[in-house]
Amino acid sequence: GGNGSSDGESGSDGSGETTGTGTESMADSIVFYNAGSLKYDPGTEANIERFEDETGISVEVNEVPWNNLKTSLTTIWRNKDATVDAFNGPTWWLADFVASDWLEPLELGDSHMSNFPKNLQNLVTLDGKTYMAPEFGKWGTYLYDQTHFEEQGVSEAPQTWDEVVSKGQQLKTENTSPFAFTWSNKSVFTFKQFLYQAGGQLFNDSNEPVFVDGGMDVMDFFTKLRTQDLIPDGISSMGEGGAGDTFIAGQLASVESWTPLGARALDADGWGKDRLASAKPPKGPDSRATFQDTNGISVSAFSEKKRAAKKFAQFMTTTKSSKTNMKVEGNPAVIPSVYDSEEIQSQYPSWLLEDMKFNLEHAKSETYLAQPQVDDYLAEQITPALLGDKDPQKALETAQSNIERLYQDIGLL
Amino acid sequence: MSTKQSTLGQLIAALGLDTENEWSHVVRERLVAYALLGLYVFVIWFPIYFIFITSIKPTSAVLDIPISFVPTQPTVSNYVEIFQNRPFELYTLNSLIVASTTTIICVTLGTVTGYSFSRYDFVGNKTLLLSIVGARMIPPIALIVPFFSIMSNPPLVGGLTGSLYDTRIALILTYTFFNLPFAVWIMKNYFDGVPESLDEQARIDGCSRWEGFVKIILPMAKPGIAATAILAFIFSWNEFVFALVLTSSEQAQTLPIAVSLFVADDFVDWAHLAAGGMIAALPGILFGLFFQQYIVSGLTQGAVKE
Amino acid sequence: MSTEKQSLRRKLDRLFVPLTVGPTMLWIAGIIVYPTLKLLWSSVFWTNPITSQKEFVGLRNFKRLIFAEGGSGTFLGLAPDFVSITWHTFVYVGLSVSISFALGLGIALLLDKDLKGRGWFRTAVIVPWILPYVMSGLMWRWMFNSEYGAINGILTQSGLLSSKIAFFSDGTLSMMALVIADIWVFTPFIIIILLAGLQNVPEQLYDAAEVDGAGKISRFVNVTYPFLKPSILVALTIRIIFDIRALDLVWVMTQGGPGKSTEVWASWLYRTAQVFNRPGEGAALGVVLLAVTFMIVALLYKVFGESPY
Amino acid sequence: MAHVELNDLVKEFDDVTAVDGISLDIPDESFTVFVGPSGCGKTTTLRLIAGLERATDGEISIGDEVVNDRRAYERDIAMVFQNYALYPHKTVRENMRFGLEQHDTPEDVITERVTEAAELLQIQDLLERKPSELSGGQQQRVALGRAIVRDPAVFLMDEPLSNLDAKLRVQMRAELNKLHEELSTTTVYVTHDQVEAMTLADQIAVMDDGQIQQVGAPTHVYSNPRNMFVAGFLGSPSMNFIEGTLERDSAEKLQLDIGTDTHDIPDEFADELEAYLDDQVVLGIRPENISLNQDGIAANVHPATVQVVEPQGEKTVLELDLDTGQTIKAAVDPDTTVQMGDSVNLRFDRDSLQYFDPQTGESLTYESKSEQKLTA
Amino acid sequence: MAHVELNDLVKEFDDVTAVDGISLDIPDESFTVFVGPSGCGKTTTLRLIAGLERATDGEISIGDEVVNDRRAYERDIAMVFQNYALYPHKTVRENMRFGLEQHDTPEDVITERVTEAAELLQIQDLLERKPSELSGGQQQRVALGRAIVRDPAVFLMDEPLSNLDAKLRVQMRAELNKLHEELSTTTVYVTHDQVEAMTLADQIAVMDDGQIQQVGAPTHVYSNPRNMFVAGFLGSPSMNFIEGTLERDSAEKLQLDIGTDTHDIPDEFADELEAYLDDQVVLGIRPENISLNQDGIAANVHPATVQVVEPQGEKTVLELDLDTGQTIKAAVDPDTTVQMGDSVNLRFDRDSLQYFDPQTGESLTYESKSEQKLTA
Ligand SMILES: Nc1ncnc2c1ncn2[C@@H]1O[C@H](COP(=O)(O)OP(=O)(O)OP(=O)(O)O)[C@@H](O)[C@H]1O
Ligand SMILES: Nc1ncnc2c1ncn2[C@@H]1O[C@H](COP(=O)(O)OP(=O)(O)OP(=O)(O)O)[C@@H](O)[C@H]1O
Ligand SMILES: [Mg+2]
Ligand SMILES: [Mg+2]
Repeated sequence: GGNGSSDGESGSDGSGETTGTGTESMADSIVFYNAGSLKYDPGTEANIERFEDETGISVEVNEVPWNNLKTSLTTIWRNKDATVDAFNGPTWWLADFVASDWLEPLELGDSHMSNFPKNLQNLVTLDGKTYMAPEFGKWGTYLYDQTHFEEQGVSEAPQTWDEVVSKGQQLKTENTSPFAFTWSNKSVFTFKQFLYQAGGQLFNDSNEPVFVDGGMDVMDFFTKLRTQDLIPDGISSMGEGGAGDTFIAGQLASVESWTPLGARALDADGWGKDRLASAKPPKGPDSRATFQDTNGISVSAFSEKKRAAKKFAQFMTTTKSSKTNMKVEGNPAVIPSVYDSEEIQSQYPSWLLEDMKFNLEHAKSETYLAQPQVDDYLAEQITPALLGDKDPQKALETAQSNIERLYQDIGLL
Repeated sequence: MSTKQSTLGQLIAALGLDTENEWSHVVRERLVAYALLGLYVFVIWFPIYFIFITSIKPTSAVLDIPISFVPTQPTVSNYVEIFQNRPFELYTLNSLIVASTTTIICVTLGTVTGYSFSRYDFVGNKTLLLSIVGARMIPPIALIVPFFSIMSNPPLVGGLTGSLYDTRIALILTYTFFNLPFAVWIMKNYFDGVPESLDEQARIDGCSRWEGFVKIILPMAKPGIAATAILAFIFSWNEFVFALVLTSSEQAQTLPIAVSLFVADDFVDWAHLAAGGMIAALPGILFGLFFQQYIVSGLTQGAVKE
Repeated sequence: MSTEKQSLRRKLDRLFVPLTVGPTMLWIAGIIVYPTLKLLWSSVFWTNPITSQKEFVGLRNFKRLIFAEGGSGTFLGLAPDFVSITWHTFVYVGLSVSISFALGLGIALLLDKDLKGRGWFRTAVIVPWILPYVMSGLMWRWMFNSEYGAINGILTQSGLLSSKIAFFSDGTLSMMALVIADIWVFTPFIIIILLAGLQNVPEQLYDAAEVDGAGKISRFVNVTYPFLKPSILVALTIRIIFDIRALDLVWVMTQGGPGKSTEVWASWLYRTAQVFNRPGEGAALGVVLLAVTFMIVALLYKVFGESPY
Repeated sequence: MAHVELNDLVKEFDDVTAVDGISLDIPDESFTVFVGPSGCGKTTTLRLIAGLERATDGEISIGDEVVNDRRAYERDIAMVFQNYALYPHKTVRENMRFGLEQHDTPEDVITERVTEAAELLQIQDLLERKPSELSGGQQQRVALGRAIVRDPAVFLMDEPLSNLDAKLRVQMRAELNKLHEELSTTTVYVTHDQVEAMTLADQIAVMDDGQIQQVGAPTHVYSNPRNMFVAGFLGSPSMNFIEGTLERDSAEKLQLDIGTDTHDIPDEFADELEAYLDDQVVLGIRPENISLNQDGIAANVHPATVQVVEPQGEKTVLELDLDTGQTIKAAVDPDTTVQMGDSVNLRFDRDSLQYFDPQTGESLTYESKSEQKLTA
Repeated sequence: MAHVELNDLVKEFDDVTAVDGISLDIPDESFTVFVGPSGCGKTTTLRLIAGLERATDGEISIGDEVVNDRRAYERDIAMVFQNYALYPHKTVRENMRFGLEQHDTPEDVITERVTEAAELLQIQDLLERKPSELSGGQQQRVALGRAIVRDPAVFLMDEPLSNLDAKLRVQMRAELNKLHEELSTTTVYVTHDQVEAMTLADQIAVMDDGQIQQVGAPTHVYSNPRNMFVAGFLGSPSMNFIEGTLERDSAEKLQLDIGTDTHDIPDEFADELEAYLDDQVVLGIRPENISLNQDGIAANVHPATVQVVEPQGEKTVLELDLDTGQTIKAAVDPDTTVQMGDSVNLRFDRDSLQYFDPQTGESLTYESKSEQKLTA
């Protein structure tokens, strides 16, 4: 839909505007907090331009470094401040924000929401209300260096965890490690992805942490990788940039990275369509699920321009916007139909699109309360465990009991 | 050959290294000093150099191994790309205004107050001084929320409407709060070293406290003032967390924010980051070079050395 | 001069102390009274991060942070986090302050010499401090990069090392990287403060000491040091206060990682108060930090506090 | 122009009483010199007058106004500090100009006065230098110059010539004298140089231990000291004191028994000394009032042996052992031919004798001598 | 113990030549005194010997070793600075101990020497004070004490007594003399006090403008100056110079035509002066060598009018106008009765006459007088 004039009477936002109700007149500008620089978000940038053109509402973009966006928002909202109208952030922030009453339900309507796959719809819906419009996807894609594979006589990407181990032996050379993970410096993300593949989850429906059993499968897998030297040294510190850099430097045979690494690799010296290849994530004991790290747009409960902000959230997540975003930036669309469109098909190799779409539909995630601290409790135990410095079972149990206590503390259990 | 020697000779003379006119131990000490300083400067400038050559490497060459420490195909493309998208002049201007205003306020108040603390034994002198120093021991991060709330609510005074959020004034106020106590304290300690007999002479010459302070003591306190000014300036210049929380647009954001924007979430584009970093560093470096004579003379002049 | 003017001058003179001290005290009162109270006040409340409800809890926040909840088998019953983070802070602050102080003192003494071109040296030496900390942190992250960093480059390409070091995957090495970056950034501060202080040393006393038979070291101890003491006090105090609560470098370079091996008080406080959204415990940490800083400063005062006269 | 009055002035530092109840009238246009041993409180007194120290007790008035609570800059004084206190960052010229600028003196007057003073002090060539580039005496002259360019109510000068050579000092002394004659500014001056004190002063105040021992015209104080302290302090080498018992000789005249020798008391003092008959009395005689009687033994001479011959240029000082065992000094003509070991006879100038009570140190002849002078 | 040799020593500051080619032998165990006008380079010379300044040119040896490149602390000297340079943060005691500690003196020796010196300098009660709590003279004594506790190869003292009162100064002078007799440490001493110079010195070096004008035993230099500068510099009031034309009188004897009056040249100088017949010659006569001839006009007297009578205690200085118009000074007995305006006849002591070439300032009678002394 390109016709933005349907409710476009651009009423000036009067000074006596009151908050809270949906009957206010439409503001002619909003403040949007973007995680990081738009320079690195050309897709979002393009969509914002379209929004301004089509609605006449100007968007003041405030670029906040990713690491600090949550702090900024928390500070602002703890003061019940109207500084920010809308922001863009990951789904896993939602639970805390909603619990604190800092977000406004979006009321996007079923027709809009039904564009997204079911798992994603669930993720952004709490207590039956939608709090975030999914904008673009982030999840792991299994990328590999085809040339290296061929040189080592491996013709096909590993399909299962076991194959990762067995083929890993073949792929290993003096300068090259067989396997690395994108989420590696966020060991929690890595852990979650493999936990889902192993069929586990962090919390059950009554907020009880229940990851020890599934977690042990993950730990076993990792211990194998580590003891057999199939992952590089210092894995715990290799951020996405690091893993990506190493991959492009030819020192990794395969990597699970979020998709832009593909685009980067295609541009890099000595790389090309022949060398780069992708595959679906290796199947764990349960599934090939990858970790869902989707970004979306939410509206502040303290905004004084909620109508315009909600309109913005909706506009930025339409099929068209999603397509634009993917076209301009290579961000994976969160709407399956986009992958089938001709423009996209002509731009990206079909094997890549196929894997992306697969991931979109099979990705898993959870939203849970006190996320940063839960993740912290997890990280502090599993990082040494992953590095082999701590007994995995004990680490997981400690983490679980710490989290249990945290939840009791804040009254969830 | 002969000209070479004579230029070398000139250099040696200019550096005060000729044994003809100088004590041999002085020359020896100078040589050692030059060597040590040279080494130190080399070492501390190496990272800056490395960032610089990273910034003029083509994006792809950044990840070449072995690492080249001399750029083979220098390019300005990283800079061009960055500059096209960034209002660096605004960030720089904001930084300059915020840092210099803070500096002026802190140095002015810090100097006069420090002087009084040093010279006059008024009631509560010690207690007040201690509380000033103590005040600055509170870790600012613990105060982000209260500060935000002060700045985002309309000010109590002045009948102004509208909040100070996202204005340079908010930053200036915050930074003076942080810097002033130190300014007072540094200056107090500095004035302690300026002989009181000069105050007395000024008084005999017909100066009131104010005049004696301004005309005699201030010129002698230049090194201390310079040090304080640099401290206040650089602190404000570099402050990040409060700038982040208290500003949201180019009308008040400062260079540290600009730099941090180069850090994308999920991967670091080192070439562009390096270029951005260099640009962010440039005002500082230029500032340093431009003011070097003032910094240096400020730090040495007026010296009370007899 | 008219008598009117004279009496004004007189009045102004009598008001010298109030006029010079008053405004500053008022100005500063804003950060003594209000924030201190705010900090103390907040530290005895507990805010549910989910419901944002406040609850008065007395000293519970302190107890939780400092003493292990179970208290089983930990050192003195202290919380393991408290012990390890305190140790990290101690290592981080202790190493970087002492090394940068020694370095800064040395350089300041060199720069105080009558050298041609010392102006340029001074500027060159100050520059690291002028760069935004964020930029410096990133720069050092790049320097220590496990693949493309200059340090690994130099070490491997010169043949000193056969394989590269992943600095940020090892707690000790990460701490070392932080300390190096911190020294790099803050040594200029020491240099500047000490350089200014050195200007107050009367030249003639060096003469007297030399005649008394004092060599270099003795001249430093007996002439330079007494006059430098106030500046040393300033330099060390400010440096320690800044470092104990310095967040920028740690946050940019390691975020306290890997694991929590470089977590220091500052990042702990930030994490607790801002990331975990637990202002009460953050404030309690702030109070602890305040107390510790105060103790350190009191100690410094004791050691260096006397002025030369 | 102003007269200065000190009333029971006291200044205590922690546990030292530097000035211990001084009362003194310093008349308008007078030139008052303070002398006294090192540490007796001269500088402190000057600083009290200047307003640089707060009096612990007592009152200071300048020109009829009590100024205890006036600030130094309101007292309109110029001062030369004992340790110069030059502004290290200003040139000599700027040092000298500064006080004038402070008093809104017109530019041309400033230039003129500075030039004049510089010439007078022979520092014209040094005007652009910084104090650190000057010799000790040059610095002292700048300090002096800084004061004399001013036109204050009172000059305070603390040993302003102590670092100058004799010749320059004589010149400067003359210049200060001239200056004082021209301007008649009330001046309070501290010096340890007796010649300076004698030649410059209208009145001289001898201090000891925070107190004033005697005030008066210089020659009067010199020739008629009130007590042994003053007598001994003024004059170099200082007055000889010879203790003895007062008795009557065969002719019933008073004489002092000084061991193996006796000394006849001049008749004019007989009345005052009468009361001390059979008591201890101290005879005081200045070295320059002792001469060598080379004509053989006569009346009223004292035999002695030369111990040390110290030629000092314009005079020669002899250290002599009286036959009674006491050691005294005599200042004699430089072309004297006496040598160590010579036996000589000493003649005491009978007009210059002084007698003191050894217990109190008070002069026994002060009153009568003062009268004598008056009638003479 | 060491002798010190200065060879063509030059010291230039930017555009000032403070020391301009000094050669001097300072024998072991000698007491050498530098005198000279303010700014003539005395302090600089001392600092060169101490090693605090680097010689621009020339050589310094201490005890046969060239020390130009030796640092001050390697030279084993003790120095009293003109401006004291006390350590403000150390107490008096610590100030005095410091130099000894630097030389690894045993604790008991340190204690003993400091106690002794403090007593000698009368600062026992001040040992625990900081310099800022001392009077000027007290500070100076501490500075002196800091040096004398040491046992160095050479003592350098820069006006160490300038801020002391006459009495204390005489005592200190005596103490220094005794000290030097006991220890025989080579001492170089700067003073502007002539009495100090005359009484302390084995040899005296008169400096002017960075150069040494004359070196010799004090009495010799005083009574037999090499040139007009030295003659005029030593002595206070300084030597009178009377210029005239040398001619023959009726008896064919040499006489000086000084305007309306004449002066007969003593016979012993006839030979030297012969060459200056009909030329200008300057007659030098010290004030103390002029006496009042009160017995009426006789030969070789000069009529004059008293202009100023300046009593200075131990002597009285007269300023007189000769009938020829020249002004001269005479130092006479303090009990003189002459008054301003009196006409008097002056008698010049014929043994003390000096004659100078007015162009070069050189003494014309230096050689013959030196011989005379030798033979006498
Ligand atoms: N650091 C300096 N820079 C330039 N000129 C100097 C410096 N030190 C001394 N002088 C000059 O050198 C000359 C000699 O100085 P010096 O201190 O030796 O004199 P002095 O004989 O000790 O004089 P006084 O008796 O006044 O102390 C003086 O004219 C002085 O101004
Ligand atoms: N700030 C001070 N604190 C303590 N005692 C002091 C202080 N200033 C001076 N005194 C003491 O007071 C006494 C008088 O000092 P003052 O300076 O007036 O002496 P002075 O007569 O000027 O001596 P001099 O001739 O040595 O300069 C001395 O004993 C001195 O030690
Ligand atoms: Mg004094
Ligand atoms: Mg001198």
